[in-house]
Amino acid sequence: MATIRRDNIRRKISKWGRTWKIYRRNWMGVTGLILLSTLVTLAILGPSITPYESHERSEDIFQPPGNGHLLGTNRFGEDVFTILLDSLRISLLVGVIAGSLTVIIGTTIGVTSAYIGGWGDTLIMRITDVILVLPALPLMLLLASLAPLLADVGDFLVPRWLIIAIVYVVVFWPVSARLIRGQALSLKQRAFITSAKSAGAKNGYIIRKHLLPNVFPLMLTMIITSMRQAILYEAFLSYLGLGDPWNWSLGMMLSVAQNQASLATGAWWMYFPPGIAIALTTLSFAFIGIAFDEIVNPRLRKR
Amino acid sequence: MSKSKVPVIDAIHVTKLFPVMKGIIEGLFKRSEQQYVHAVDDITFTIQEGETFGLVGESGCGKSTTGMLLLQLLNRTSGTILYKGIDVASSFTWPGYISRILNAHFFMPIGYGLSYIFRSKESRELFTEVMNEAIKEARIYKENLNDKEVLDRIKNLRKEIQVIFQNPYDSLSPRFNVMDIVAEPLRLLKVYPSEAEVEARVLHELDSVGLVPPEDFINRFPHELSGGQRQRVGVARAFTVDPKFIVADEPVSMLDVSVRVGILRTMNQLSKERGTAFLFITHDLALARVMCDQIAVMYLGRIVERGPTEEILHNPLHPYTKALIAAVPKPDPDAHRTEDLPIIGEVPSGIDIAPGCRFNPRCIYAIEECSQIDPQLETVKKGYYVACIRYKEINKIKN
Amino acid sequence: MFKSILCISGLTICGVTIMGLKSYIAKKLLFAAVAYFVAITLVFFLYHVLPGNPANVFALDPRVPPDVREALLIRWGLNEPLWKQYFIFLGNLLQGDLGYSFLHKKPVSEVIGVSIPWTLLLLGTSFILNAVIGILLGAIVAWRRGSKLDTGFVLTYNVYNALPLFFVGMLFIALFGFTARINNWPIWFPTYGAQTPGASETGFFSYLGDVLWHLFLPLLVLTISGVLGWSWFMRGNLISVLTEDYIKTARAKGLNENQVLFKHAFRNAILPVITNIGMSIGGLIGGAVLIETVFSYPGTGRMLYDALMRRDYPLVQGAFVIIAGLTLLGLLLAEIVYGFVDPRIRTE
Amino acid sequence: MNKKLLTISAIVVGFILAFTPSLMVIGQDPIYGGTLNTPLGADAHALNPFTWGTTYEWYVMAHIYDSLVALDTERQPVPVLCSGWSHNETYEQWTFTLVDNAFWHDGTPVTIDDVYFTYDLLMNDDAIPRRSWLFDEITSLEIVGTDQIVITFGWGPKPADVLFDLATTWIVPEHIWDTIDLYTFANDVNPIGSGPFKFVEWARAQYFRLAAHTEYHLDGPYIDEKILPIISEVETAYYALSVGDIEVMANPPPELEAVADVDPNIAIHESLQDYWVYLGLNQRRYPNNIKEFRQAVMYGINRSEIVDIIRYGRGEVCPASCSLPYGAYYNPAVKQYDYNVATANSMLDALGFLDNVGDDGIREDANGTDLSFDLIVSADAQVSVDTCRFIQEYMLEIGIEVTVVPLIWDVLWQTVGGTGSVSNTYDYDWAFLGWVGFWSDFHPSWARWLFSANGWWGSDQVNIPGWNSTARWEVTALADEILYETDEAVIQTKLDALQVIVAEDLPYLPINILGGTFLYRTDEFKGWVLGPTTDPDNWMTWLAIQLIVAPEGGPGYLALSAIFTLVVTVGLVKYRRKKQ
Repeated sequence: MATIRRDNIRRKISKWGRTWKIYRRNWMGVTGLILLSTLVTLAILGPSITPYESHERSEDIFQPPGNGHLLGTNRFGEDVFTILLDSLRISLLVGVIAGSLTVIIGTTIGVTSAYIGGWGDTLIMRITDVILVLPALPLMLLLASLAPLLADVGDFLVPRWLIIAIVYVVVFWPVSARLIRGQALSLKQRAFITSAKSAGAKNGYIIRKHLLPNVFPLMLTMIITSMRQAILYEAFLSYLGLGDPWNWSLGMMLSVAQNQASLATGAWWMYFPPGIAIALTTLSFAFIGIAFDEIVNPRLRKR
Repeated sequence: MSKSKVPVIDAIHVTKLFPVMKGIIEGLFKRSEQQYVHAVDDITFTIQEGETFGLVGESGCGKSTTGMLLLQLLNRTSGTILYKGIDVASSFTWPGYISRILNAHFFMPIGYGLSYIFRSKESRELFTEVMNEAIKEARIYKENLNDKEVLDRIKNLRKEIQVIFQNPYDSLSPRFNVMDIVAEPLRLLKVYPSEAEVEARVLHELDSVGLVPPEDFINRFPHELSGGQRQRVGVARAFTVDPKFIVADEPVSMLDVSVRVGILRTMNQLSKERGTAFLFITHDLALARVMCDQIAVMYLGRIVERGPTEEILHNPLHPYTKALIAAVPKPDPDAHRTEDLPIIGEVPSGIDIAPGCRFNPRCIYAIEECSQIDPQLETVKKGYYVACIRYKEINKIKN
Repeated sequence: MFKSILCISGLTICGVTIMGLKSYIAKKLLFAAVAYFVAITLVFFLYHVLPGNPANVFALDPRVPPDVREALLIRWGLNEPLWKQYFIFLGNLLQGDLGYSFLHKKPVSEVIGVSIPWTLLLLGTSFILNAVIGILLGAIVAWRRGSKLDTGFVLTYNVYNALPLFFVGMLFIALFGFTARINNWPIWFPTYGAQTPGASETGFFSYLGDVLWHLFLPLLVLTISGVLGWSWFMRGNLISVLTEDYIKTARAKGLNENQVLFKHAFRNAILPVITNIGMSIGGLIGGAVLIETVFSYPGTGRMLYDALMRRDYPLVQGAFVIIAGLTLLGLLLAEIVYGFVDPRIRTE
Repeated sequence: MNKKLLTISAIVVGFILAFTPSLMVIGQDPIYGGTLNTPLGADAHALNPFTWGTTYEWYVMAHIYDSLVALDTERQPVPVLCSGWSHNETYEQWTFTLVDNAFWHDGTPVTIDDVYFTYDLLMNDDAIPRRSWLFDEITSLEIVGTDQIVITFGWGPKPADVLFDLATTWIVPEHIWDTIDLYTFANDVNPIGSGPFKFVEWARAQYFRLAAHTEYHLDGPYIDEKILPIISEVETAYYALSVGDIEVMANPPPELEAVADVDPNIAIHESLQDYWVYLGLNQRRYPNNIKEFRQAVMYGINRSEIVDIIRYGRGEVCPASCSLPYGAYYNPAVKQYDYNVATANSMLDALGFLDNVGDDGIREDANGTDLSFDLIVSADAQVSVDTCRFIQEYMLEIGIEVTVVPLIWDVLWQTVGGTGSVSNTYDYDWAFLGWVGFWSDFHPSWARWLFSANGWWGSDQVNIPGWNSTARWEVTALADEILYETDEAVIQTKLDALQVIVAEDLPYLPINILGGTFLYRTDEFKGWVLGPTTDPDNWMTWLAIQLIVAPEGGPGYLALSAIFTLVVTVGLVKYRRKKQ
């Protein structure tokens, strides 16, 4: 039977290969992927590609780009490019943590809800309804304004950016829970689930083997959307003064640039790098999302 | 078709009611009794070993529900389903046991205590009696719960009853390849200890349903197969665990006519080889004629006529069966339909069922009595039953 | 017509009932009421249970000496047990009393009453423009699928939405408020406030013009993103509707493209857009908080933000109660409209 | 207890100075008329003189209300609503004479009854948040004749204390305030005062409009109207300034100064504030209670770099004696702690704090514990967080590990013991706090407020917990003596001595004195002309504003939109024709 095994693997690879083939045809998807991988690489390599430390001050204060500083310096003489890489890392972290956590929690709740049905389902769906109808940003403001109080729990200091990520999860999990529940419900009606049941499958098996693999593409698209949104919301909260005062993030950079009236002073290198970085990050996520959408939803494909 | 007289399935007075869901507002403001959908209402039939039993009727008459009930995928409301003479439908479960224990040792004593305060001595004695009964019931229940044989029977039930679905596009998981799909019951039920045996069995099964060479198919995904091939995979999957009984829920109705025959032939052949009994659910009388030894005609959750296929199709006694047969288009262009369909209107709702005979609002033979008397299945001759008070008059049968 | 019918299909059985319009609306009202109740309970307990609760914060106010604190706590009822405060809060709410703002020395409803017309003006105008332009634009780009227009639209949508709203706002201020004026461009717009001081005394039309002139930039920023969002959604819907079989049927019947688009596709594609109204209102209000702050616009969103920053909890509560109410109201109206338009939604 | 209020008010007032335009122009005659626009950073909430909360409210109300006296350029008291005052030899009895030509904005004359009413209210109601400690000490209040009020104290407070506090106490009209509940009175519809400006309109969250009070008893303001638009974004405010929508802008971000410098129409005015920020070491904890350790830390902080970089050169390094160097009582001969890593390191070495364990660069104390401290700071102010970041770096250089913990103000204030009644008070190592001042530049009583164990800020209760060396009691004795001393020379001697002790013992580690900046348009706004009670660094200066009348003409949007419509229509018509 060894032949079958090998064959199996080959087929599996070719399935991914086919997906990649469809993906590759979409110029947006390719652009997005290239952009994102560049940004992620930059964020990860961060300190090693700039000659400066993130809080290293120099004599050149408030210098425009050039003269050894790729994106100039701020009023402390810190290298803006170095700060940008730091910020990129935190922003991507917020995006990745908040985005994936939202969808993972949403999926768990959505699938559970669809599966248990009955009163439990009704209750969970009512809860999501309530959170969904509340305006997101004001709710986030409300929760984030409590962040400094939450951050100082005992001796352990939770980083504020993590709290922002958590606030995002709290506010946005119902979105994915709803979508996933809808998908899971329609899957539950499908005959192959009944078929598995009649073959003696337990609930855990059905969820693991049948429901989750089938909601996975939807999850993936949602994670991408969610990450993109989380990065933007982090910027919103930072702009409104509820960001992490201690760690640079893209939103914080913008907020600081703005408090220092960088546009009016002509210090564009304080203002545009974080702005463009946010734009590129979210844009790459959006592009990847569109490409994925076309794979998951073949009707959207161009014919 | 073997004619041994061992019943595989005995369905006795099986009923399934679905409560009609009400909106919150209706529930709050409109006082009304809980309504039910009579999906399956008091049906009785027997399927012998190796026999193909057809369930015929319009869509919505409760055929598929019956199938689900036999598969234990739905719990019946009342009645008994015996599998080889053992009632596995009322499977003893821990929740059932716990609720009984609670009843006997918690709620009953509370009631007893209350009766002590408010009621007479007589009622107390009565209560003691009832309570003792409940405790006894719980004890019996517990014994059964530990009965190895019953437990094993329930465990093995899955191995012995399988299903083939109507829609081959829906019944195969899109993320499994053929190997995984067909092997799933084997793996779940742990039929074979080793994976190699599982794979060998799958290959064998694919071969026997006509997917040759099987090695070409095992790594394909459902969307890479044609409709007929998919349904063959479905058949293979149902037969892998050597079931004694298969529910085939309209297995070919979604397929092209050209591939139907092949699949039906395969099914027939396999069931003959292995002595598998079938519950063949269909709306197509022609199919039923080809496949079934016995058929039962269902209307709104009731069996209205049951008997050997040929007899029923040649000489239907019930007006509904007559209507069904009359509705079948004849392939002969000269055979003009001389009369209109002997039926009035559409299938009504299963909630508000007309009193008396269920069919009477649509029956052209209906008389006053029909809306008063609910007809039971009467024996016409051995193995032939019909539920109509006027069948003799209509069919001019003399005693 | 809406008699209960039963549908038993395939393997699964589901009781499908189509409710009467009245009970549909009643149901939606009930849900909105419950959601609202939960929302206000949430905001109440959020601030009363967590360490930042008003009694605490009030007690910590460095400007209040301890002996005075006691007296003031009693004055605002903050010394009562929590459940009692909650019921007082609920009772007052039922009477339309949102509480009393420590900071403004006024009933919260009065404070919000001043800011809410501006927010309604901004949100309302933006909402109408979003809906009308968004749906039309979405239809056009979906119709011209794959054309340069479509690609341009997809790009614009993604690029605009990739930028944080406040960043766009700041750029607009720099461009249309500052650069335009410095360079004597024919048209420039004010970048703060909602009216020129004293403009209300200059006559109705002149005042109206002034207000609209001040409204323009915040409205523009908010509306571009709204329009793009709506048309994005509409485009997606229309594209999937256009691939449905009945569109092919309609074409096969020989209907011309306009008839296909407007009689068949458009009407079906617009239905989900209507249900999306509720969500879009929530987003719009979120955008308004940002925009009102960027443009120093005197709306409720900015007031909520101010109150949060100054920890005026009754006002935060009040503003949130109002904002959540607005969102819910929008959602409710959308659902009722949807119930009218499409009876299928009324299935249970 | 209520003395806290005064000190806090003083702090707030000090803070307000940052928002106050103070410019001077020389050799120009005032031109009357015109409108002045100057932005507020945020909206006010209520215009209640007894319960106000933010500087914005204070700023608006200061236009509307007057007090009996004010402080002039030299920070000497001058009469405003009174024509003069006198006191007996023991300072226990004070007599103020009201002017006879002052009117409330509604036309009624200001009477001595109004003054009595206001002071009586403040005397009897302890719960008024905006209330000076002085009113606790008044034993009786008495009207003499038609225009005199006699205030009697239980003891004799110094003139500076009395007059400073009366200068911050606004007089309110009895006929408005006698019937209302002053806690819930927002007073925002039509506040009636006797100040130089009348309230005209308050469009919530948009602007204030104030008009000159034509009946003003002193020389009225030169301008007709003052508009305070509320602009929350600094950038927007700067744009407004550069296009001439507003004429003055207070405390722009430092980067803007360079830009403004280039603009020929915008000038910069800078001033020093009379308060400083400091680093507080909780002396209840080891090793913060060691004098040499504090000195070493002080040597290790590059304070001039903090001023140069974080404060962008505004303000200056605060002397270790915590006395303002431009004040009358400054002793220049005290020890200064110029940045010196070598000294700091050698001092720490001498204390036995060496990096014995591991090679992490962090010193250990006698118990072998790392010298590692949490530095709490208000997260609300980015500047403070930045400063702490710098301190963290400096400390690392001398082998001390500092972790910065940004907290919201409420929690910070609670932790450093500001509220005095919370259980976890003093649970901190180091704290970075802002704005402490107390008129150390012009009155000797500052020393008592800051350092005496009996003073409030300096008491163990609030700010220097655990300061328990002999130095403390010497300082307390000196400060308390100064309070009752009349001889200026003796006061100076004692203050000099006090400053030496403080500089040596370092109860606080003062970092820097803050500076204020104003940008103003030179083409429309020419600065201040000093009125009888004004001075450039005094918040009373808007009395006398000379303004070149702003160019006439509204926004002109109607004409513009007409042109726009015309262009578009013509374009469309042409386009259509072309198409056809």
